[in-house]
Amino acid sequence: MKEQSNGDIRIGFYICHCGTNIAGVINVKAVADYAAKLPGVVVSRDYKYMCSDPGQALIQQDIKDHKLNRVVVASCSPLLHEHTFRNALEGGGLNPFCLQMVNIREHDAWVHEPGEPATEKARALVRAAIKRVALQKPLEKKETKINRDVLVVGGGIAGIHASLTLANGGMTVYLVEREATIGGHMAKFDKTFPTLDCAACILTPKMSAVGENKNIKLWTYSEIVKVEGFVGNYKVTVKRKPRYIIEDLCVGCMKCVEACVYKEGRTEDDFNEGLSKRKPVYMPFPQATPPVVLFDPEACIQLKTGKCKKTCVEVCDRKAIRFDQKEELVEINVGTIILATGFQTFDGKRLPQYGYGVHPNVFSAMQVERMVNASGPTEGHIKLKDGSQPKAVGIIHCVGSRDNRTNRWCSRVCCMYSMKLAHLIKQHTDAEVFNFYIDIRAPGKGYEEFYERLQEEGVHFIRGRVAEVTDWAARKEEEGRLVIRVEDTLAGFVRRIPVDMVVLANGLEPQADSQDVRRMFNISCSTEGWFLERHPKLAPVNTFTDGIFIAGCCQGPKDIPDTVAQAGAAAAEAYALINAGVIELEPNTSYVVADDCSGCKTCIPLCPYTAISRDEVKKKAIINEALCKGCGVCVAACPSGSIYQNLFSDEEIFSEIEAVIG
Amino acid sequence: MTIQQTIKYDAERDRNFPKEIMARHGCEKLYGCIQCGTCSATCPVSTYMDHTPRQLMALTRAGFKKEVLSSLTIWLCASCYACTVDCPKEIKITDIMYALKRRAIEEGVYPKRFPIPILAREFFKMVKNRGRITENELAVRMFLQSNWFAMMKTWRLGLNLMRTGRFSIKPESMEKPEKLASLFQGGSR
Amino acid sequence: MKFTYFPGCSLKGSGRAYEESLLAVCKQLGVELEELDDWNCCGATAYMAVSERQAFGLAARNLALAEQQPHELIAPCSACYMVLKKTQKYLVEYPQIGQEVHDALSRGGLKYAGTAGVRHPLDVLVNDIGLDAIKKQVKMPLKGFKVAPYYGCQIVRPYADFDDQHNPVLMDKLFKALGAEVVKYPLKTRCCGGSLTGTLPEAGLGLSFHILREAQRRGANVLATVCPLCQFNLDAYQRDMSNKFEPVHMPIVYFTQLMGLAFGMDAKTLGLQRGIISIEPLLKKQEVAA
Amino acid sequence: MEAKVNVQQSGNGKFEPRIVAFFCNWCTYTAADLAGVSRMKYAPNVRIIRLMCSGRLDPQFVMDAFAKGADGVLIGGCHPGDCHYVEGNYKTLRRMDLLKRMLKDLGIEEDRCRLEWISASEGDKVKSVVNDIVEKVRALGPLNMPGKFKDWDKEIEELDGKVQAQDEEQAPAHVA
Repeated sequence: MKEQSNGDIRIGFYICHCGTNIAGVINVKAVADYAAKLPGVVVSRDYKYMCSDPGQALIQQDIKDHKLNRVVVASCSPLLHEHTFRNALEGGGLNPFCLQMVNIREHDAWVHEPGEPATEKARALVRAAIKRVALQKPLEKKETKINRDVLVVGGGIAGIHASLTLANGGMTVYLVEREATIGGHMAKFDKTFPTLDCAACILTPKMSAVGENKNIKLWTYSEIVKVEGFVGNYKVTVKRKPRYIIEDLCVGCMKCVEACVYKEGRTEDDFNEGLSKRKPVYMPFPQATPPVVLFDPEACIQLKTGKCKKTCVEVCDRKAIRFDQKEELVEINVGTIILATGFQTFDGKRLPQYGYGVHPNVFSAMQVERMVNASGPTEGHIKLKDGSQPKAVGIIHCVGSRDNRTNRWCSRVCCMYSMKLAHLIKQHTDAEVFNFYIDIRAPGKGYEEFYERLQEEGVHFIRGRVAEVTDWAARKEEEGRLVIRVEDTLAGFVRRIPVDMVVLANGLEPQADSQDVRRMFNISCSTEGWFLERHPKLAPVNTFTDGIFIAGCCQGPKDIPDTVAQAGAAAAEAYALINAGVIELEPNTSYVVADDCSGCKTCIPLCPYTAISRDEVKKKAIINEALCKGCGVCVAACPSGSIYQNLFSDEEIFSEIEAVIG
Repeated sequence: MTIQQTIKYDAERDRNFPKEIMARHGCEKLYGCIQCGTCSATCPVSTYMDHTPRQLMALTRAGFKKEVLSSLTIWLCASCYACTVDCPKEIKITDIMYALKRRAIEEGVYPKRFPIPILAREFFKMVKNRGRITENELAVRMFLQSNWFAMMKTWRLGLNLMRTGRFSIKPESMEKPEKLASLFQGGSR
Repeated sequence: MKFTYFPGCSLKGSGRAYEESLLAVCKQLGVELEELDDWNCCGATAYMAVSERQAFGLAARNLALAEQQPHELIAPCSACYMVLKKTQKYLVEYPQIGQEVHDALSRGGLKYAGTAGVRHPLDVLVNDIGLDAIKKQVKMPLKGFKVAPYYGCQIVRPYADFDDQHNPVLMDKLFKALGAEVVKYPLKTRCCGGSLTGTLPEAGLGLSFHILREAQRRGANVLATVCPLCQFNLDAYQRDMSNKFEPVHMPIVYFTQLMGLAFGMDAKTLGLQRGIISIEPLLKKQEVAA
Repeated sequence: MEAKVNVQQSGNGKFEPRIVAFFCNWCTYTAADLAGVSRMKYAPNVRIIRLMCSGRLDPQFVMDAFAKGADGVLIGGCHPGDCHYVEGNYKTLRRMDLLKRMLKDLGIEEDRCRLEWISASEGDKVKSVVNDIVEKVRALGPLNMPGKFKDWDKEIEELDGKVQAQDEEQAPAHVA
């Protein structure tokens, strides 16, 4: 209050054109002139790009020449450039928190038509900022130490790559995977587009590298159940589900699996997309990491009834089997978190016109991936349900993509993997292969070339979205086969094409539980369920929560190269924080003015971080600024008005309110 | 054989046509069409059309009014709504077809002696006069104006209907069709 | 249970067998139907091609009349059913046309609120009355009946809400309950050609033909419909189809007629003699079985 | 510069409501940024004030805004369960009930003060909510509390005047 009254407040005001982004809508000159007349303002300038070096230099020069002690910048959102200008102030020898930004781009120029109303709004916002900045006090920077350990959630290629990058850099990484093995979707693929190198050959070395790396604590068959704390110091609770095996003892010799009283598997094998059956004790797939078996409590007689010969136990010379194993909760402390929780594929049953689940020879693309895989259920042979080879195969693109009735987005990988499958099917069976597409999207290195190669191989590309897959025959040659009805939009007529096998290029979707996950980690999520990045271009792997990063398909559909690139970026972001050792925090914490505190204890239960306690001797509340996150809930609640928040004090806000209206 | 040139000049385009159509109820999303052809492929009669429904969307959007309104396609649409429920962009193609039919009638460009618009018109008249439809009478009127020869061929059908008592001798009607008058005021749209 | 009954023009004309059987079956199941007094043509598909506002007006007038009754409205003809439902939806979605129609009606002394529930008998009988109650009535199970359940277009899409748009199943369930065998039939919801069969036989006949031949191929000996126009197209033109394509021969009945048969009602009450393709041979089978 | 109490008018003389918005930094303020990035157009009547959490909102802020001449107040926070500070928005919700009652007693229409949950991804919701409150408040017309205060002050002065007058009448009796 005092500070306001004395006249030594010297404000510099700067309004940014942002090219034409702002100047095209708001009369910046008029606003600058207006600001010049406001109390405390000693310089008022407009400039093309305030965030540019010359723009910042301008401020720093004025600080010297005009002895500025407050600065207001009217440009874009503070969430984007507040940091930039705070640094500029600091560089000019001014306390960085004597800055106030006015968001006249996102909140004005970009949302209003050019003209007086937009300019009038800018004046009001500027007025408020200038009135408020006079009240802002220089503040100390606030820092917190960064715990060097990192949590990576999800063991797909993204999680694997991020973990290895950090571990190789000497960090300790906890890699937590929900399934019994790492590898994710990629482990199921046979080849990868467009190079056609074998997925296993490039993935499994990385998987075992994870298994062997001393710096990586690999917890598979485990889930995160609780996350507390904040950047630098997260406390995470992990649930480790029982696999009824001592991991360290099991060597994956598979004797128990052979010895199981079930001679044949009876449970659908989800790793093979339901194309084969597995036993109650099993290893997801030969190169599983860790190479450890697990028991399925739904299927195992011993676990269900407790009445089994337990032939498995007899043969296990490592004595690794424990039917009494219980799930356990483990607590870990980490400084940063990388979410790589991946995606799920669209369920073809949601489009009944394609007959998935009705016609036995309609397959999902993932099923065909398993089929063409030499270690898959059919040893790499493309087979119809009756065991024979298809003579004609139709691959339907965009199943559950680009469709307002299912998923609006383009899943980005389907065109390419469909072409890959087309190539492999042709190679394995020499069948006639038809691709039914709306648009071919091959925007990657070597992708268009791959498309060209497929065309040369004689794969048919028919531009049209398939209307139905049916088993009724209009003509002799259609009898006993599946008929695809589609408009050949380039030829300009409707066609009926009989095939033996239909492959649905199912799109990518957010994981079913993505909403719960993002709640647990306190990050944002698009309405569809993709995790939201801090900035679509400039902060693609950051989230709005410091210290939590995202990588891979949990952020949106993408192919393996992009996923790996993002994983590397996320690792680098985490590494940068760790390497700095400390992170600067907003100094917007709250404090109690002891003289005014009545000791009523209203505030204490309100604080979600238990930062407020009561000095029983002085009978006053005290706030531990190290714990305070600066939400200001206590400030608003304090009956005696004795709690203040830095950068958001009542008088600062009141002055803003008055000026913004006046 | 004679060859003929096909090329469209921009002058043949009616720029307002697409806007006009989209202003009609249910036709708003026309511009959202991605030309995927789902409509043509689900359509049971597209195989008889001169332009497939997809092509008609493209022509309408581009403003080729003459081609669109004189197309048989709009009259062949049997209103089975297969396209409308399957369009990935939720375009109500059936409604667009209706809008185009109405436009064609307004402009008087629909194919002459072509039974379907005649049926529509006769249906319209009969409802106006009696409030209800008498099917066999409607059919007769339609044939008389389109292709009376075709009717000769349907004598057997007529007989069958009489034999099975499905042929209405006395016309079906409301007691007081004039009650509908208020609905017909203010011209047709 | 009581409903207001909207017959529509066809059920008074070529489709009167539908009315006869519907009334008989409902009576048996204790469902009271009271014909909507002074109803008018729903506008069907043809009227919409001439005047939108008047088409909606015609449909809305029936709805307005129905609102005066305390019961839901039952509309057996697919076209009527769809048009009435669509009208309710559009008059809300498009306030402008809603207002125009409202004004037109009030000029005629009617009020429209859009509150009348519009139902299809298939929905009512299977979902409200229920298969158990129906089973109780079955005296002569439909032994030897191999039924192709044909739903056609407008009762499943786009505004119907009581069955799946691509693979409806209510009739399948119903006929199993009546003791008939239901053939797996992929053309359930494919258009029969509608008015095209009359106006453009070259197009319409083809559509109807495929529907019949596929039913025949799949071993059906009778095809059941829910719509008078479907019934007419599939029944009345079999001779022309046989001449034009391949021989097809199959009795086409309304689902209500099959219910009646299973309830042991006699063919005449159900209007079965009105089928151009006779169902007699099949009835014999049933008697033998019973 | 003193707060103007005159009603703000647009070019065409139509009443232009002045609405103060308090948006939480993490969800609603970000959503407003998103609306900008997506170039969604909405009414220019709303002036956004950034708070770290909607839980920081002291009911006084709202009262003050009305007192200073705002015609409406919009408060934006994260959806329940999504609060960046765990549960700040629940606190806001609780305060809101109280606030609403106070406003009612002051004769301020309910539509003038509104709490909305808008997540960071809901730029379109910012647009619709802003446009909606602007229209509702426009319909209600100017609130002009400052004007009302002036009138109340006048009444009170007159009252004081009367009281003094009475005192003076009685005063002489005691003299001498």
